Amino acid sequence: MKKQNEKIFTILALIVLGILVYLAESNLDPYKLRILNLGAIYVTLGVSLNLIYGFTGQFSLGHAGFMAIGAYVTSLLVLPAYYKEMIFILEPLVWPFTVMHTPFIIALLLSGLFAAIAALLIGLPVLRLKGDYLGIATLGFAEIIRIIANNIPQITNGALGIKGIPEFTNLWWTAGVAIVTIYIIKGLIHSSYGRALMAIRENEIAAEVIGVNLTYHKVMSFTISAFFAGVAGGLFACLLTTIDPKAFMFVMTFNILIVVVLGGLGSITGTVLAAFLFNFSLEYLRPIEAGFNIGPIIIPAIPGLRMVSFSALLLIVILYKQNGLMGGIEFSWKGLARFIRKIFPNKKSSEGSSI
Amino acid sequence: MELLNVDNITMKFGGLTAVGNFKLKIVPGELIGLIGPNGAGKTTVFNMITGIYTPTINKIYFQDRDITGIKPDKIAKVGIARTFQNIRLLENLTVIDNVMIGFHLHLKSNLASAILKFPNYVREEESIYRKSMELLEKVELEKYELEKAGSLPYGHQRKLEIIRALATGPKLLLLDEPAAGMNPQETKDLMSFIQKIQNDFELTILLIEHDMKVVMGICRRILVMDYGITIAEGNPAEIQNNPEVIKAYLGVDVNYA
Amino acid sequence: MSLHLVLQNLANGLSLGSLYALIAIGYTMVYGILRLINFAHGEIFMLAPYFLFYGVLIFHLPWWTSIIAAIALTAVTGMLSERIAYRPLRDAPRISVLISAIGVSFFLQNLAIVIFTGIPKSVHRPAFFKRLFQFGEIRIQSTLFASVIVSTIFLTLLIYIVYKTKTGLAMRSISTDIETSRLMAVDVDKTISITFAIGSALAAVGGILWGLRFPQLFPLMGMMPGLKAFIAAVVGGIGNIPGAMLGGLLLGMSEILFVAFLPALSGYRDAFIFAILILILLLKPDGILGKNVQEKV
Amino acid sequence: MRKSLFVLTLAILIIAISSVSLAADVVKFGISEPMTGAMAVGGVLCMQGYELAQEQNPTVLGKTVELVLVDNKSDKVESASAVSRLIEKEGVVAVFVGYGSSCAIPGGEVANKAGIPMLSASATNPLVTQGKEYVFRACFIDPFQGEVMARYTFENLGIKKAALLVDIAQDYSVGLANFYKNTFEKLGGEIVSDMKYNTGDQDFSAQLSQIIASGAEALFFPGYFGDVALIAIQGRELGYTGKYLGGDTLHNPVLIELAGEAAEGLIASTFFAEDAPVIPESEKFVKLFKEKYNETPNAVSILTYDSYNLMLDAIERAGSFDPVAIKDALAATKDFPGAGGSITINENHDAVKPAILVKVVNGNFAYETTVNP
Repeated sequence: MKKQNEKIFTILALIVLGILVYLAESNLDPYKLRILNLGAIYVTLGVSLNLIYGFTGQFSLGHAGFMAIGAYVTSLLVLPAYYKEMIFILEPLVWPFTVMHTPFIIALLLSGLFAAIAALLIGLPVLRLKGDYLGIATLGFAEIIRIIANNIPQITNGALGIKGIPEFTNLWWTAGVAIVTIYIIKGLIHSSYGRALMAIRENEIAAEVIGVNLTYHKVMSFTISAFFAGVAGGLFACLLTTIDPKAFMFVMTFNILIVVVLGGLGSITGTVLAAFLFNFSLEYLRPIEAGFNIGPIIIPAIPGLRMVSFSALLLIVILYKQNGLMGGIEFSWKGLARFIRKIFPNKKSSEGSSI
Repeated sequence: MELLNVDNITMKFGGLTAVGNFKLKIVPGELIGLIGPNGAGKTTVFNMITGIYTPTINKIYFQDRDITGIKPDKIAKVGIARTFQNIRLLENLTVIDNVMIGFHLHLKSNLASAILKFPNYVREEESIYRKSMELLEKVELEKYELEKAGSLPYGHQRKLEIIRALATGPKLLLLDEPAAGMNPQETKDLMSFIQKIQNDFELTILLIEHDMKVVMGICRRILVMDYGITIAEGNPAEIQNNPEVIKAYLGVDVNYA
Repeated sequence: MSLHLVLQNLANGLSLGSLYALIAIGYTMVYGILRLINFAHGEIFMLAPYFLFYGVLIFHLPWWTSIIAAIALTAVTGMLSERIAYRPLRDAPRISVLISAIGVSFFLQNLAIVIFTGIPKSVHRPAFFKRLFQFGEIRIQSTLFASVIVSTIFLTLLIYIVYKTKTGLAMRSISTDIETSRLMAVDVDKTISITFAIGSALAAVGGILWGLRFPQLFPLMGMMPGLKAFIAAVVGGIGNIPGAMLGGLLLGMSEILFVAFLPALSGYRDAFIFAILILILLLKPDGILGKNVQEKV
Repeated sequence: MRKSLFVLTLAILIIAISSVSLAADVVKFGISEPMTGAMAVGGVLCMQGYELAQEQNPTVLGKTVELVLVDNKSDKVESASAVSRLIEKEGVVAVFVGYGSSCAIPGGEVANKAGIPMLSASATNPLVTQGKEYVFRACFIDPFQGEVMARYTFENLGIKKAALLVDIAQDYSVGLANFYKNTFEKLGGEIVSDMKYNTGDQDFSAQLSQIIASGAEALFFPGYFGDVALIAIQGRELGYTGKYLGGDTLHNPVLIELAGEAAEGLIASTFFAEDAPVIPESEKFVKLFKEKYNETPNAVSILTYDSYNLMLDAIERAGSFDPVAIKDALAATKDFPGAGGSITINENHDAVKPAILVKVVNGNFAYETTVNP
């Protein structure tokens, strides 16, 4: 398969995706769209976490914190002025937030930017730490961000959270951001800088001795990862239309981590699959706890059963698929072609030459 | 002017002196051997030169520049490359990636142009790829280009690690027991390979080795360490006849006849 | 601030800290040996007082029988969780084990919700544990004495087990190198099982004392104590048993004193704890009592 | 063994997904309540009221009412999804998010956008109905509740120094404490200590020591009853002798069970008290409730009971299941005879109702007084 052909296929796939998004937006009900949107936001979150953890090998548990920053920045920038006056009932919103207002796209970019700045400030000291220590330190920072959000009602409205955020988020946005994220992070990984990141993951000392500046590359990866987490946070806020600090507990980070590991560390394809699978299964397990009949046996509604089954499913998958669904393998047109040839061996010669 | 001037450095871990008053001056073009029993402090010397450890006392100069306490990546940038006793390849990356990563420190394109694949980056990447393939061809590993580095046989891994060090464009190359685990034929090939790259790349080489055949065969000057201090220095013949060396080292566990 | 308020807060801190210490010891044991952040530790901790509660209330067992049964059951649960969710992943990437631990944590938490419902349950404390000791104006709950005594006993016992018994030797060898231990004919699976049993039993004791100190049970009650205990273990030097104890005491004390001295910032209580954690990690990454292990190059 | 486990899980999944019941002549009421999570007990109490009401009045406009419950896990994200699911997937004609403002607010956003009437039984935060055409509530709001409690503290109890212990992670708690503080200070009282905690905290000794040292005669702690029970116990252990005061979430028999003796004398504002002098509907409700559940009724159940009946009444007044008509009928509600007192919906879509104060006496809530708006 030639490079040129791959490009054509990718463009075709994007067009098909565009048509699918169009069909989904015009035909599906808001409930299904919400699940798809969440799935796409999780793609952005998962792929960005995969960059710092899967590709750079730095165990970061701070994603919920960066999301929170992004969510608040976007909310404050797109919230209509009369809403700002109305909802801040504890303490009035402080200047300049009262007057700031930007279009959605600028708000998203600024969300990413602020999250990235936070990551830069946090990353410089803590990225010296390794392994679990780094994990717990970043988790600590995320929690600190959340606790601060609880304690500064003049900016975040405290526990009351921000309501009435315009519902800008739709599939065009979430899928679009997810694709841009994938494009940029893929571009990064398949570059000299990406090799440096993977070198750090493989062997820090070797990487350093070959001339890879550990601090620069780790912080760069962490910052880019946080940027997209921040953007995802902005999308998240404009999907839910209401946010408060509780939405960004460390359980949120765990969910993203589960997506990344389920998909397979270092596999973007896997993350994409797992992101949707995760959100679908959470939703489609709902009937389990609503009570149902198996023939004559009536199972009463048991609250909590959904999460029990979900965690059991998670355990089963992780026990049987230790390297995740994709096991670190990446989708490629070449791989697809090989796969098709394997399924239809008789068409081998003709397919082989045309693709 | 000497290329490297290790000025009487000492390295202490807690109360233990791993290396004491180590002195070494290397002029360009030399190929020097560093030998001594296990635990003599040879690798610690390498670690200090390459910035992994900072000497407790005194300084190291490279081309008259003080490089003491500088981070390893900066030291690689000024032109010192090394290999490791226990090979440190990027095992899950391909062979070609392992070599190409060596060129990263000289990359001119910025992050944005690398991510967005601007023409200047694509050109640079292509040139890095070509140079890496040339290096691989030198050690006849080009056919393993897309294999995972960790899956290569041991001898190939050693060569790959040396190639990777060369990719950083060093003036001084530190080799830490390159012949470890090789059979006699491989060792022989290695010796000629080391001499070849020294000529081809105009390198200065400092070599730690246990295999006396290698050291005596290719080094003009040899340093012997024991218990962290230099106990002898000289040409192969002098070293072989040095009673101190024989007592400390040669008599103990090595028969190189 | 008046002296008696300072003393009262010191007592409060000691009381909370000694409970953290007990949980942290169990945490650090498991971490020390498997290098696994056992996120399910908090849930194991939560189960014990529930078992106790049901033993006393449903099965009408006497207190002491019930306590022993609860500890035993919790230890078995801990061992089972290891057997089912961690052992098959012995050779898998470490992150898979961590996710597995998160899975076990979610599972136990929600199972508890299904079985015990989300409604908090009160703990009917025996008379002794309701008693208060008054020294002047300072009031101390009897659980403080209980937890200080119990944690000291367990600390001694554990140090004995780890440093003086064959099992302890096996544990220490596994913590250094699991592969080599296998080659040296150490029964790795059995030793890890024992470690989990001991760690879970400690969580159980911690959970029961916690339930007596804060007489209320709910399925999410283990989440924050679990996280705090882990922080305590890290602060003290992970894998280090006296370190965990010290870390726990320190953490409890600083939480209380932070609120006591800066009451206006009481909303930042947990943030302060995380800040301490990060600071200690940056200044002394291996914890207060941890050994500084330099990577061999 | 592992394989069979896998198959079993799969089988359960398939059965669960495929068992969807369908019936004609049914109209669905969607309920999203916290059945799990931090507020789980509230969800259970809510369901008691809905189910009792449905049993009593199972039909409207000739159709049978079916209650469809989706758990929102005490979580606002889940709450939005749950309401969305009820509307889009279940096709409900009305939505009930009875418990917890933090769940009612995002649920209300979704319902309002979809144009489906929503009625919240006991979410007291002002933001629940604010600016939402389709969202109503069957209870009073926090500013009123906070004001009532502050007045009661200052005027009836004659207390000039009060302390606050606020759950900083709960909008309900933060909001109510704020309204209490404003009124109390306006009246001339002093808040001598304003301490914070986080939902799920179990140790309050530091905050309480501080409060005791500040010389507060009353402690207002508007949290969820689980946390409050622990605070009450620890406060008494540390030697606090003043009054305990709180909001409607405390009017819950579980609180007394959890706090035991420490709850004695605690005063809470609420919507209904069994022994309060109210209308005949109350008596009927109390009798029915005791028959069905063998428990003393609580304020939350009575409000969900009322909100179900109010919705039925609105549909009947509207004469159709058209959401716009139902919404208009709800907005026009005047003197609806609810079991927990008559309900009039004001222009903000909030119920205008008196507040009732109850006090824990001998392990039971006893009627203390009524405060009219």
